[in-house]
Amino acid sequence: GGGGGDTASETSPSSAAPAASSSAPAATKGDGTLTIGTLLPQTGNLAFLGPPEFAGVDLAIKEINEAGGVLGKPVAKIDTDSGDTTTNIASQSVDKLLAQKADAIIGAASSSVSESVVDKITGAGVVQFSPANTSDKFTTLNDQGLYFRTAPPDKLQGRVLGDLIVADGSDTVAIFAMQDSYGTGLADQVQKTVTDGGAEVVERVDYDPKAADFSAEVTKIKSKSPKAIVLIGFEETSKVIQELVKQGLPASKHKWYMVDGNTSNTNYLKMPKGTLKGVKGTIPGAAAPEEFQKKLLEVDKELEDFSYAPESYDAANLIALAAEAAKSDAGADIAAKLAEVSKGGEKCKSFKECVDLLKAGKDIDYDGVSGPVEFNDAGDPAVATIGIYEYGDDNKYGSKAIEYRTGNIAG
Amino acid sequence: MNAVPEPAESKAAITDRAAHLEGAENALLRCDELIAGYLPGVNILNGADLYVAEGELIGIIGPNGAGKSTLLKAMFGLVNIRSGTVLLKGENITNMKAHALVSRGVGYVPQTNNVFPSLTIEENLEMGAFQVPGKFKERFEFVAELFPALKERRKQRAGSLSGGERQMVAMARALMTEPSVLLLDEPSAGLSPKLQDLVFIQAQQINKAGVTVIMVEQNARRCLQICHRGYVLDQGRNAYSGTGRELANDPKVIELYLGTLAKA
Amino acid sequence: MRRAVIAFTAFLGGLIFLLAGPAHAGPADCQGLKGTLKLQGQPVNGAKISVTTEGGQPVQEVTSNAQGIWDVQVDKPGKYKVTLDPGSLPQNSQVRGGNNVRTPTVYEGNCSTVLFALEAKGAAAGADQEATGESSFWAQAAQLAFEGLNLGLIIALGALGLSLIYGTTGLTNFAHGELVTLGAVLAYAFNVGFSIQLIPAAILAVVVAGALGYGQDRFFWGQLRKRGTGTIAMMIISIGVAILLRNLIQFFFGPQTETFTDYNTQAGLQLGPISAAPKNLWAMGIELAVLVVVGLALMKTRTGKAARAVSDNPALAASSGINVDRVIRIIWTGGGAIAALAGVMLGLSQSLKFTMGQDILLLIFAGVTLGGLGTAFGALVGSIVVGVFIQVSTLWVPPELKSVGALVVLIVVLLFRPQGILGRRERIG
Amino acid sequence: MRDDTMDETTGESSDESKDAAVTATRKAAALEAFKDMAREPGVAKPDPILVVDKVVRRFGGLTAVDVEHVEVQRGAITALIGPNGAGKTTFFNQLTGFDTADAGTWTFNGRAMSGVPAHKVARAGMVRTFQLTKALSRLTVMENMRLGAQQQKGESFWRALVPGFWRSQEQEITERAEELLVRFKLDAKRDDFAGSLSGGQRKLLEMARALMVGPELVMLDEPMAGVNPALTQSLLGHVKDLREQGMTVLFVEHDMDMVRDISDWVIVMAQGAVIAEGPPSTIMSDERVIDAYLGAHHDAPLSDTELQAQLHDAEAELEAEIEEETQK
Amino acid sequence: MDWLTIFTTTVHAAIGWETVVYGLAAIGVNIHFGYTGLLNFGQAAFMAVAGYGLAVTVTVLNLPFWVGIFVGLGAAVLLALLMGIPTLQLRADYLAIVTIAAAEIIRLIFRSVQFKGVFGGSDGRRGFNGDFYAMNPYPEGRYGIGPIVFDERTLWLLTVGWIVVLLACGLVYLLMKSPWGRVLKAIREDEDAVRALGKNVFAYKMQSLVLGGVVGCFGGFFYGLYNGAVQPDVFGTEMTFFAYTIVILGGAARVFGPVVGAMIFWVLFVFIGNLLAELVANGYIPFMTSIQVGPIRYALVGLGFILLLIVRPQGIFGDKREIAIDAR
Ligand SMILES: Nc1ncnc2c1ncn2[C@@H]1O[C@H](COP(=O)(O)OP(=O)(O)OP(=O)(O)O)[C@@H](O)[C@H]1O
Ligand SMILES: Nc1ncnc2c1ncn2[C@@H]1O[C@H](COP(=O)(O)OP(=O)(O)OP(=O)(O)O)[C@@H](O)[C@H]1O
Ligand SMILES: CC(C)C[C@H](N)C(=O)O
Ligand SMILES: [Mg+2]
Ligand SMILES: [Mg+2]
Repeated sequence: GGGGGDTASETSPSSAAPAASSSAPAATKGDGTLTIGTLLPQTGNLAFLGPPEFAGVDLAIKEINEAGGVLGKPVAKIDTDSGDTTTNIASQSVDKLLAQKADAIIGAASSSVSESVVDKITGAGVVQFSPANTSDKFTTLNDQGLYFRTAPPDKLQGRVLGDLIVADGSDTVAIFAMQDSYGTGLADQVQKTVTDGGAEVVERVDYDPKAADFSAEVTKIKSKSPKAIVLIGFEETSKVIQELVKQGLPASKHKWYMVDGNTSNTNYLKMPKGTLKGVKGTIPGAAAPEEFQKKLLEVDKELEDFSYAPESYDAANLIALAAEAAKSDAGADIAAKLAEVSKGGEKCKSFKECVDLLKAGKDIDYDGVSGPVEFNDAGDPAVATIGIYEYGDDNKYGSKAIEYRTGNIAG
Repeated sequence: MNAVPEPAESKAAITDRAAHLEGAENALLRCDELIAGYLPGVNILNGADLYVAEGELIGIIGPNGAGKSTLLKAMFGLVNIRSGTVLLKGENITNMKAHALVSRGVGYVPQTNNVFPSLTIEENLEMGAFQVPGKFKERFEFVAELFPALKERRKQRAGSLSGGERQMVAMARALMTEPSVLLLDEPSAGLSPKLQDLVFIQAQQINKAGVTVIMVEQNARRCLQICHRGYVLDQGRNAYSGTGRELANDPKVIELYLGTLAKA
Repeated sequence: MRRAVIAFTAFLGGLIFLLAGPAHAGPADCQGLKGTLKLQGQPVNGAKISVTTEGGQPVQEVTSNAQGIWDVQVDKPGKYKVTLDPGSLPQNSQVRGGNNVRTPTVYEGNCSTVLFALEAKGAAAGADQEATGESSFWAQAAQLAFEGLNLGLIIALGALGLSLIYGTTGLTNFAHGELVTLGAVLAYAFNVGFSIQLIPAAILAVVVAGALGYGQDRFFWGQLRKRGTGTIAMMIISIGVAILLRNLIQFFFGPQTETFTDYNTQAGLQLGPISAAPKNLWAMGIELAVLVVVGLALMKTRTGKAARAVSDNPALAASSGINVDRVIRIIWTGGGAIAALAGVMLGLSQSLKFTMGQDILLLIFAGVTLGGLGTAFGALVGSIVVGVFIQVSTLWVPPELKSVGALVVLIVVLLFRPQGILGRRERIG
Repeated sequence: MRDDTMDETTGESSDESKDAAVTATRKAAALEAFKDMAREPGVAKPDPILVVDKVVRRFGGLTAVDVEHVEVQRGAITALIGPNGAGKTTFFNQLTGFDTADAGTWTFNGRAMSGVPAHKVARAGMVRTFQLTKALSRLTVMENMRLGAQQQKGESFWRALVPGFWRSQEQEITERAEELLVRFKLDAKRDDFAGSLSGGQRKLLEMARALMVGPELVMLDEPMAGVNPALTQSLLGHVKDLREQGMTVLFVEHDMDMVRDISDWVIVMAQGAVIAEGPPSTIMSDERVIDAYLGAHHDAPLSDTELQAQLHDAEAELEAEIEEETQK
Repeated sequence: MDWLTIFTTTVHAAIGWETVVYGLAAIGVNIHFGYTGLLNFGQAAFMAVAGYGLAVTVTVLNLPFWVGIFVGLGAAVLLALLMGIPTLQLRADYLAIVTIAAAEIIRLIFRSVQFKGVFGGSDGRRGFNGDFYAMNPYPEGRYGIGPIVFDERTLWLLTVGWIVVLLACGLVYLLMKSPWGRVLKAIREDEDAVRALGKNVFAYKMQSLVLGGVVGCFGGFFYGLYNGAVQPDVFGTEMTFFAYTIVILGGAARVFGPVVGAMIFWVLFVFIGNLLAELVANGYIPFMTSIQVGPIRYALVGLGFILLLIVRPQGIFGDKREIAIDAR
């Protein structure tokens, strides 16, 4: 538990117990089969980003098993739905995964959802590995060393986005942020960078993603007539856009910026041509090799968005490698090795390549599709890349970013 | 359940079902051995018989809870009949829906909940004439004459009326259609003596005009005075039947049902 | 207008800069601060900029080049202080907002951009802004009132259907929200799946939804009524129906947000202080027409009165010769159709999602209750009050709490008029 | 019969002769009190339990109640009669706190009662029944009855938790209720839900339940409408018993036989106002009362001959009508 | 097909924390709605204020666990008073909408940015259950029979949870058998009649609201303790709806109705979900993807409830006769 001073310290001994003891009792010891559970959005307002994430994990596991599995056995996978914050599907899914003795859980995508289950998962001595959580909160979270992520904290994305806005010359900015730990956290970062850079945030609206409509929110922004409008949210952004256009704040007159949660190739297709023309969006992740996207399409041929597919793929690979390195499929053992396999050693780029090195007794440094993935002490990537994408006339962004910015999370 | 009171010296007592049904062949409306009830497994009517010839005025009396209202409701399709038959002009109308009976010329005034509270008096009466909207104006004038209070208050919602005023509305509503058979469940209850008179006279008048009337009353003596024949219902079956006068003077009936308070 | 032009040129400028940028903007070759100075779209040459560390130690002084660009490389990441010398600016120009000092942070291997927005002196920005601020309050209020009306009318359609069904059958139908969704999704299916233009698609959807409403009563609710299921049990069953329908819709429609292909993201017209998309105006017209027509039909027509009679006392209605089942079926058909229309309108003015009906159900209930249970015009009035309140209250409360305002009003109104705005008191005794 | 009020009066009521004697005294006392009283609306009573002043209740344009002054004598049976819509029920509603009067004051036992909430009115000893009955449908008849009893220990939250506190009292209450149920011919329905009673049975339950309260003044709104005559008769005996036990009864009724039989005093209302007062015999021959309320047969039910005559008239009328129609 | 998992998760659900949480919520609803007839659709709010009361006290104010419990209880009582004073005068259907509205207001305030510092916005609060598990007497390990095992934490929560559930049932049993409970049931049927019998209806309704709220608030505690977190959106109207469904499933106004209802509810829920997931995962339902399992599961659960209620409209323990009586 994060929380305040002394309670947190009182919490840790008791709740840390299962984690610490996980190498002792039978159940958490590991049963020889690495079981990976996924807790990713099949429903809810992030569901449109579920497919690439599932595809990433599926592809990785397919490759791992083709390469002979982990500890000599094929990796087992259990898919569950994370829903969104408005349901407690995630909690039930976790119960189910724990009951089925998952050793590591990949997910959730939404930071808020992850936050709601992290105590439960880590309390049970299981690794939680999110491919998409970008909220800064997880950096400081008390997770007994069991929480990891391949997605970079929003410190970086916020910095890049803020700088982009300032560089584009907008001195008045409105921020429209979904009200949850991701949305408000990212908005805070953007606001800070933008203000430091010399522009003014003239209006900031933290909205309820479940709101029936956003006319009042947009009216608020309209009265300030900002040069740039930052849209931070998930799927509901398309509703916001409609309202912006309706109330006379189109992208052609005000610069719109989007983020990883709503930069999508599927959500805005029906809008009139050119509605999103010139809109820029940021998505964490380095340029993925084209061949990787091809492989993903083999797994799921309907993929349109690829956000967080590389991160998911890397997450599964890293877990498998850590299990190999630890020679155990128990959660705590995997967690103990994760940082090690991510950095400092012989570089390798795929599970097969890495596992061969491991088997040869070498220390490895897995460099993933999403970037170099080097875990710091908090289980966050230390360095990461943010891609800046731009929408074209067809309301889609190209698969290539117009720019990638790499930076240290710590600054 | 207690047994039906011993029919001993009463000559009105029904000892022989066949005898009672004498003359029932040409009845306009006829119920045979009705068994009906509300709750599963509990029968309220236990084989009630009744017949009415065309143009007759029939009175039904009996203690509280005897099943009088249930009998009317069963005939009118508002309570499920579990066995037995109801015939109207030879047609089997057992368990037929109420609205279908209305179109066959049957009218009914319930004992309780007999107005539409959120409708105005006028609308209540309009509902009474639902199947014959063309006649509304004419019939409205007619009932307005009977109960002048209603015309004054035509725009008042029935839900805010006094008990007696409701009763008037209920009665008037049933008179909107000019039915050929009229079932009245305690039409005089709650009315002032003056209006009670009116109700009884009206029942007779309507009957004289050719309408067959079946009337349940606790104002039993008055009822027996005007009716051609009467039934005494007890515990869901007919205990006595006979002409109004016979019943009114039958010592057993007096003792058990009529009492001596209102001396004839 | 001028502002917009400026913004636009700035935007173009930015674009050129960016397009030129990427080729060399590799992360490694930049660690420092940079910026571009522009006045009304024109680059400002020769402006002096000095960079110091946070502690005040001078790092470098530069002047902007012909493109207005300046650039300072630093050795160490960290916070810096950037000062623009106002004296070096072209005459008659100044830094907007007056502050000519910035304190950006430089991160390892990255360049941070610093912005000094310039404006012509004597633009009398202050006074100007205040004036617009004032008028913008009323402009905002007007816009919000319009939005409120727009929302309120949709709620009213939903409320009308709900209140009709509640009125005649006593059923508090928690699945009504799903009937709304269903209408929208059906129209979507016709519109997108069969590529039918939205207007005929909507008409088809309303007709189909009406038929489904009929079927629902015929094969489901009617049967339950026949078996004597109590109203409370039916209410709970309706919760089950809501869950069933909602998830079936999700199964077929998917969990995402969608929009119709026609009239999508329509640009607004400026009507005085209000900007409204033409589709909103049409929708509101249709909604109002339907509401008034149905309301009058209930008051004036025989079937309408029969519906009220059935709601009061079904047994007595039957005794009066009303075919109760038929009336209820008509109401279900109409209620389903009206709910579907509400869904189409909601989808048109916002967007479609499988939870869209569920999300406004509470508002629908609030509208019905506020107006007075079971009265058609009450539903209309109540819903509009709810809609307008939700939107207009955002002038004072944060938009995320906008429903709170409306719900508080609901509670307060019911405290003083426990029977709702148009409802009537019951008689005791 | 064991009632709260009983202990004060007769103690054991098994002694019949004593009972009869007491009956005589009470009735005589009541009659004595009324003997020389003026027959005018609002007349002062020697020992009023209820005194009402200037009570007005309007519904929109309609003045439903406008009572200048009225008093109800303690220990007597007073009937309140009047045409339908005269305002009798509305008047009851005002007095018992179920509706708020637009104006007026009234005292019960000398205690001001205007504005007092309904339950406090009942606790003060003034209990009413409803014309349109209010059976507690999904409670059994017995539970309905038990609910009427006052000062139940087990009705407070904390004591309810310990059955020991209220067991014995419950026992007593049940006994009392059983006796009343026998009287009201509802004993066979003891364990049935009140919602399954017939119209008349509900009336009976309504009254019996009110008596469980053991009130000082019981206000019955048409208690016998819909109750079968034989039972009515036996219940009248019971009501008279109540008077003997010191209870005051105020009742609304349209059944003149009953009014004549049991009431000591009659108050007549019309169009919201009290228009006449007096003993039953005088009242029933009062012109105004006959006009407004009783109609043709005020004294006795129609005899057969009268009936025939009436019928004849009606027939003639009808024939004339038919003729008229055919002529048209 | 992993039948074992399906079986064990289902059994877990039957006695698991969800059953405890929803069972308690439903016992509260049963007191409100089943016994008193109060259509309180804001039960989730009671759970929310309790959960947040505990969470905020512990995490924000840094006070001990027990203080948190008392703050939570106090908050529930306070909420009942606040919600009750204006709403208990309203007719049942109006009460329903007002309580839904009140619950939504509370949820929206909990999730608002304005009060993020206190309530944590839409992410809620975490990390307050340490003291609870510190009291755990069970040594570390796994407990259970065969495949049905719990770790010591869950076992501890369930032990306390079920004790509270049983205590609540005992309380309800004692109260509803007593005259106090009789008054509640009478209020459910007709308030005016109860008022006429001298009971302070408002006071009883308030007691019922407080009691049901307090029982329900324990559901909020256990939710927070098990999940280690409280979030505003969990306490939405859906939670209240589920509680009502549970009450009806088990049989309204029955002591064990809510508990058995909760078991059925969760068994159905978990069983359908897991069975379906397994079927899809093993390719038995080729036209469905695992992504579609979620909605179909809910749809089937909805269907299950509908069927159960059609087959047994009175619920498991309900009395068919009671249902047949038209309460309208
Ligand atoms: N809530 C109300 N709104 C409007 N009018 C009302 C209301 N309550 C009563 N009235 C009117 O006030 C008058 C008096 O009604 P009240 O019920 O007191 O009559 P009553 O003397 O009891 O008649 P009855 O003998 O028929 O029961 C009636 O005309 C009635 O229509
Ligand atoms: N809705 C109902 N549900 C269950 N039982 C009922 C219902 N209505 C009446 N009963 C039962 O049926 C029996 C007969 O009732 P009914 O109303 O027919 O009596 P009644 O002869 O009309 O009496 P009354 O003169 O009092 O009106 C009663 O004992 C009553 O308990
Ligand atoms: C999938 C992502 C859009 C999730 C988001 N970055 C979050 O942390 O909530
Ligand atoms: Mg009857
Ligand atoms: Mg009256």
